Amino acid sequence: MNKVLPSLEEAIADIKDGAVIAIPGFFACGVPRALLQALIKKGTKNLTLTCGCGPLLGAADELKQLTLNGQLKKVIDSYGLFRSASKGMQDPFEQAIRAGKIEFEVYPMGTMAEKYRAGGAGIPAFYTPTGVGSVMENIVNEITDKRTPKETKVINGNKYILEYALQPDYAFVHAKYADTEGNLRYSKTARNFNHVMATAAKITIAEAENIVEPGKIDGDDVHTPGIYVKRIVKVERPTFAITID
Amino acid sequence: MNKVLPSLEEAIADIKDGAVIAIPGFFACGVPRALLQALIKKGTKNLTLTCGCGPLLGAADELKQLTLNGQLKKVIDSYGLFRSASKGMQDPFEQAIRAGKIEFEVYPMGTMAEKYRAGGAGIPAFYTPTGVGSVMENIVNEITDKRTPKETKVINGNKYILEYALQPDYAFVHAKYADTEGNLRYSKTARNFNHVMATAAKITIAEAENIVEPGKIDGDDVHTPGIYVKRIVKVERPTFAITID
Amino acid sequence: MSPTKIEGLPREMIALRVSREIQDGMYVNLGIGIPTLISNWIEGKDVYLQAEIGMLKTGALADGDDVDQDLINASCQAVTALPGSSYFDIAESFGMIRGGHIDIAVMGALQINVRGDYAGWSNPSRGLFVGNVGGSMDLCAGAKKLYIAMEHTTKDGEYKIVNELSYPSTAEGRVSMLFTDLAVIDITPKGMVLKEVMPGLTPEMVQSVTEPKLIIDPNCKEMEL
Amino acid sequence: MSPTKIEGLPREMIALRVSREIQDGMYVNLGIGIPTLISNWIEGKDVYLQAEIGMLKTGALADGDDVDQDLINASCQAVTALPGSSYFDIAESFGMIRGGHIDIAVMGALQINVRGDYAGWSNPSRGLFVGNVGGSMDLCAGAKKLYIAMEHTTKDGEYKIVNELSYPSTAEGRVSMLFTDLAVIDITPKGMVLKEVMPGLTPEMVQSVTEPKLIIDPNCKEMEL
Repeated sequence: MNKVLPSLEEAIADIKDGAVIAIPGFFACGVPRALLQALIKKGTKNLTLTCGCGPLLGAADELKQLTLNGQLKKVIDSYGLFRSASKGMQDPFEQAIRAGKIEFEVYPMGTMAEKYRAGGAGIPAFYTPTGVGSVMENIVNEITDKRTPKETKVINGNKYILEYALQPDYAFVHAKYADTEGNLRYSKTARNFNHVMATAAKITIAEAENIVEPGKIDGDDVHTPGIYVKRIVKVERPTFAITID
Repeated sequence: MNKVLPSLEEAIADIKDGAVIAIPGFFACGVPRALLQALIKKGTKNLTLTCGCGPLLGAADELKQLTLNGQLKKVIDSYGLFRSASKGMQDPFEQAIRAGKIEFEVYPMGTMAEKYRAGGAGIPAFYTPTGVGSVMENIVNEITDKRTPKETKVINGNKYILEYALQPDYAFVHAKYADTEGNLRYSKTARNFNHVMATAAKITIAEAENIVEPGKIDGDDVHTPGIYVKRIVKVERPTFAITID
Repeated sequence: MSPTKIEGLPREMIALRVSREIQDGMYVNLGIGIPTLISNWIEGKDVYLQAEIGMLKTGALADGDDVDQDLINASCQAVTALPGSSYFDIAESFGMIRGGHIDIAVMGALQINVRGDYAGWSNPSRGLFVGNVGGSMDLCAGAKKLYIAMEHTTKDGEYKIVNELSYPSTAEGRVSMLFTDLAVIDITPKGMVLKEVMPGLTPEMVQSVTEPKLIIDPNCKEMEL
Repeated sequence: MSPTKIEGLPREMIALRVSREIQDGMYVNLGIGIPTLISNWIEGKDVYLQAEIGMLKTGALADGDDVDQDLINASCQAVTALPGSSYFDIAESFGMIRGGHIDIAVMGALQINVRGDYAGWSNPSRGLFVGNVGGSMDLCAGAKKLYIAMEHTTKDGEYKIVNELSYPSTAEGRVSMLFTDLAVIDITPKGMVLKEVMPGLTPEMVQSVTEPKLIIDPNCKEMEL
């Protein structure tokens, strides 16, 4: 089954207004930039982007365009704002959050990771110690009077928070290598959220720097088995500044 | 930190009567036979062996000796009995279960996998759809009048069972390659339960067919990072019959 | 009293009939028994077999020098790899299964009832409360479609398709199609719908060895083999 | 009214002092800020640094031709690999963190109280309910030992070691040792125990810039640097 499509446009052609899309990347590293750019070009609106650790800070130009185009309804992330408060005040994304134009919801990073992993693995909910004793015992988003408490449970004398699986409509992932059947291999720390998001989404679309024949990635070296990947597009290796602020 | 020990005896020297030990392997494949044999030689008693899919059927000689030596208190597995009832009647292990001398507890295989994964990942409990509508809504072991119901919860209209993490005292694992710092790499389907058990146990002891210097296993090709592995011993590649019955 | 047993198709033919439901590009898990035989009928199709042990795209059974003790399927048989085969750990494997990524799982059964409940993991005649559950319940919980392939009656001609299970259930209400040596049956909210019969049989003959009342599909036809 | 600020050790010296607690063979996660500086002091030690992004055994910062855009640490700095470095996905990385496999996590803080609660992720002055929580709460929940490395007071000389947090907490009761530019403090069920002071300071001087009442260890001594 050859899953390679000739263009980014065709790979995202069925994405409709209101879609929920997982965006991997840890700041600048491992972000599916080409797919994000195609999404900007397509102009899809009312999007919810579910992240893990600041991929939109790492793809600042793309975030700016998505914001200014009014394409974003909601962003979920563990680290989505500029570290510097003064820089944040100048940022159109943060301004839109402050103005109530984009909803912004926050979870601890490990909880985000586990929500995707659970979503992919058929686990509807799990208990975690992370966030106990903090405001993360509530659903935290930038709407003043809406802070819904999460369910908790004491197990063996310790308190835990119940968190639910996250299953986005789509995941965009960035791989170093893909074979034509969708087996993926990432490079070093660019793996980060790519694998779990690929498992969690209903439809996973991979951009890959290299596309190879089946068998070229040894079976023991596959990071994401092809079963999780529906579509593949070849992209150029991106270049970007590594630091964020 | 060189974690390589010169002998199996030294690797298991601190295991005391009553220990709970995870044994990976899927029938004959990926079983830590040499460590099991060292455990027989040591004669440790009152052991609980937590398995996943019939490693003790796959290591039938070792199971027979552990049983006849009276070393076993309890076994947990998804598939621990001979498929054939008549063969089972001849099996000392099944006889001991029937006689109430060894406790035998059963979970679905995916639930076993997830219990170890949760144990290693700091998730104290999780909900699963597996086993809903079956006797697995209870803790199932071979004690007639002891069938404890598990907690359940309806999420989005579907019923799920609450299952708890499993954290054995030790895990024995079998790797194709180990570097001296404990990074492991398995071969093909011999990976099976090895990785999750390595993460779950308080002390993980690896037998490895090959021991190499750090850096010889590429960082992207490591299956189990060394943080999970406390001790390593070199063993010969085992030979065994593949089929079970 | 048992119904009169009808001599049905050989197991290989049940497997052949099931194989017709498997389309190019599908990810499929085959249980032990008749389901395993299906792999013989899908060669050449672009189908990916998943093995619970932690492998996607298992190849043919291995023999001679091809046997690798580190490469077996979930039935503990030595298999071969194919270009594009991948290996993964057991938590990933069952995440894949439970998480809805397998298109079709085909399982054997001891009994099945009209609501699509089935029993396959434990025979109470063994006299044990425990048994070999393996990965069957996970496959039932997670596969997009669950099919049963089995003989229509026991060797002694007793009902396996029953009103109520007398064996411990593997899953409730998850089976959507049933393939036997005598018939193909859809399991619907209204009941069991007889879609196909073995060449030479009438729906009435199939009903005679089936405990629940079957709904005869207006287009019920002979199986094409 | 703020206490009178005391000029303390430079940040590098706080890092040096923390580094003394890190033994050969330990797996350690260093947070952003002062904790990051600790890596300069453990070169040559057999210590494994974990980066939340999914790496064990991070090497020195990379520059020039060594920079690989696919190889960064959790502070988004280009780093180098070492023989024995490994990479893994984010669920494995946080499983490792939450699951109790990290021996020591060292974090920065905005405030800490006498019970070992600390606040580090959100400054309310920003005027947002949300903030950048990152992986800090997971590290607090899972590390075997949690240390805080920070300046003893704010730039304006206000208390950071307080009776009650006024900033949103990162975790409750998890911190076991506190390292500042003025002191080393053990956090015990009985309260904060002053173990070491900056050379030249008295315990009373440290108390003057610390809101909760300190227990002065009988063996309280000057830090060795």
